[in-house]
Amino acid sequence: MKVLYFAWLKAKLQMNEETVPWSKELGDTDSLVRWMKSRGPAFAEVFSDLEVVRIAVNQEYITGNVTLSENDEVAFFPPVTGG
Amino acid sequence: MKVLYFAWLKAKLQMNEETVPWSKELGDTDSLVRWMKSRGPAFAEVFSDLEVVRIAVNQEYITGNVTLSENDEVAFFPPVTGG
Amino acid sequence: MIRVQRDIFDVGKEIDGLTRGRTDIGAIVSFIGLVRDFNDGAEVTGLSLEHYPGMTEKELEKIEKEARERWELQESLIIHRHGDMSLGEPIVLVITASPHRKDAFEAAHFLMDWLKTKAPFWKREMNADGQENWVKEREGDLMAANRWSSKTNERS
Amino acid sequence: MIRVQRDIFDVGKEIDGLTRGRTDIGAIVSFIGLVRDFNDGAEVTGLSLEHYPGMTEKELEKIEKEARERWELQESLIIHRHGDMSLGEPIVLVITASPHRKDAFEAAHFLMDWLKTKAPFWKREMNADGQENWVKEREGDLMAANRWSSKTNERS
Repeated sequence: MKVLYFAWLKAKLQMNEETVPWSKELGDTDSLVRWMKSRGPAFAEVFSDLEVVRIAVNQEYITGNVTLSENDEVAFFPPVTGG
Repeated sequence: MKVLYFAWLKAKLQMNEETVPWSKELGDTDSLVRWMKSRGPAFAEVFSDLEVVRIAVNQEYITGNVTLSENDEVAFFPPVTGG
Repeated sequence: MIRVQRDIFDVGKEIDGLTRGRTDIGAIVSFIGLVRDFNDGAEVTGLSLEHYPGMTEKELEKIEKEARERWELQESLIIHRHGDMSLGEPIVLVITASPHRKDAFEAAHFLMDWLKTKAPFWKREMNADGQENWVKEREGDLMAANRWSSKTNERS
Repeated sequence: MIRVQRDIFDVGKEIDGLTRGRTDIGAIVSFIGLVRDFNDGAEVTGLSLEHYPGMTEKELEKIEKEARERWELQESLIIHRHGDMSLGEPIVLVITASPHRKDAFEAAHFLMDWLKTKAPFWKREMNADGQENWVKEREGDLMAANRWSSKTNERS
């Protein structure tokens, strides 16, 4: 799976994109977020308050838990502030 | 008094401006309108339906009866349609 | 600022003139009203606008003043043309500039709605038969103007 | 039509490109959002806008489609810039063209309100101390967007 980070999430994680191998254990967005939190202090901090993290799967906003598959693009970013 | 006509009132009366000598008998807008109606068929027609005639005295809209004096500018015109 | 003129105006130039070099403006709204080829279902071939010189300027100034009292505006401009106009030509321009988009949007909408029912302009349309008709007052315009008649800037 | 670009745009040129040669348009509304020198009481010296290429375009297209379903629009355009911007520079442009001014005004206001809460752009402000801050979501923007959430085009 392709995972993208934007804005302050990208800055804090010092990473804008990575590939996360799909597995049954990372088969939905809830599992992916749980795994993210376990990856170290920066990740734990970024994903500590999910109120300020938006999730898009294949460039569509999602809410709730969504099933993921091998070729999905998952993006994590803060509430948008354009315009 | 200077009297002005605009839009279809001007076209029907074939006149855009005239001077009407002030007199006690034409001392307010109601009297002036009554006198206008008596001036002939074109005037009678133009002032027959006061719902579609707006009046301004010294370039301010008026409603109801307003006292007139020698140097006033009175204008008669239809509802506005600019913009 | 208000202007009554025969000449066509250039929106880009007017916006630029009003706001160039400023860094405190967050939102600019412009409205352009144009000569349409149809009105009330009839084909229109041209338009002529008569107005009441003197009173026109006074009314536009009053409307602008009202908008600047009701909304937080840094700049505002109303340009209204008179005389003969061809299809597709601009008739009226309203520009509002504010720190906030809501103020800029609402003030511009208000300016147009009030101008439509208060500024002494009269449209004469030429139609395809070569006839000329004075445009009639619209019920919808009166309703649109009355929407703003309360003194708050919140819509009901 | 939507465009996401680094370059500055020219409002006059964009309006002209959208409407030139047409005689069926009665009303054109444009909105320009600019880089302001103050935000939340702090002095701002510059702005950088990040976005999500691909998703940005999709979201803008959805928002435009929604506007065109809700209001009678003949043309619409959204241009949003990304990258570094100086004070006073334009960030976003929305243009709507309609036979009716109400549709043009409301659709443009709607486009801006929805874009603000849905299009994946993020602002980073540079302030006078040389610090950079990611701009925070505004409660007011959420409320403005929610105003349009019912499927009718009448406001409550």
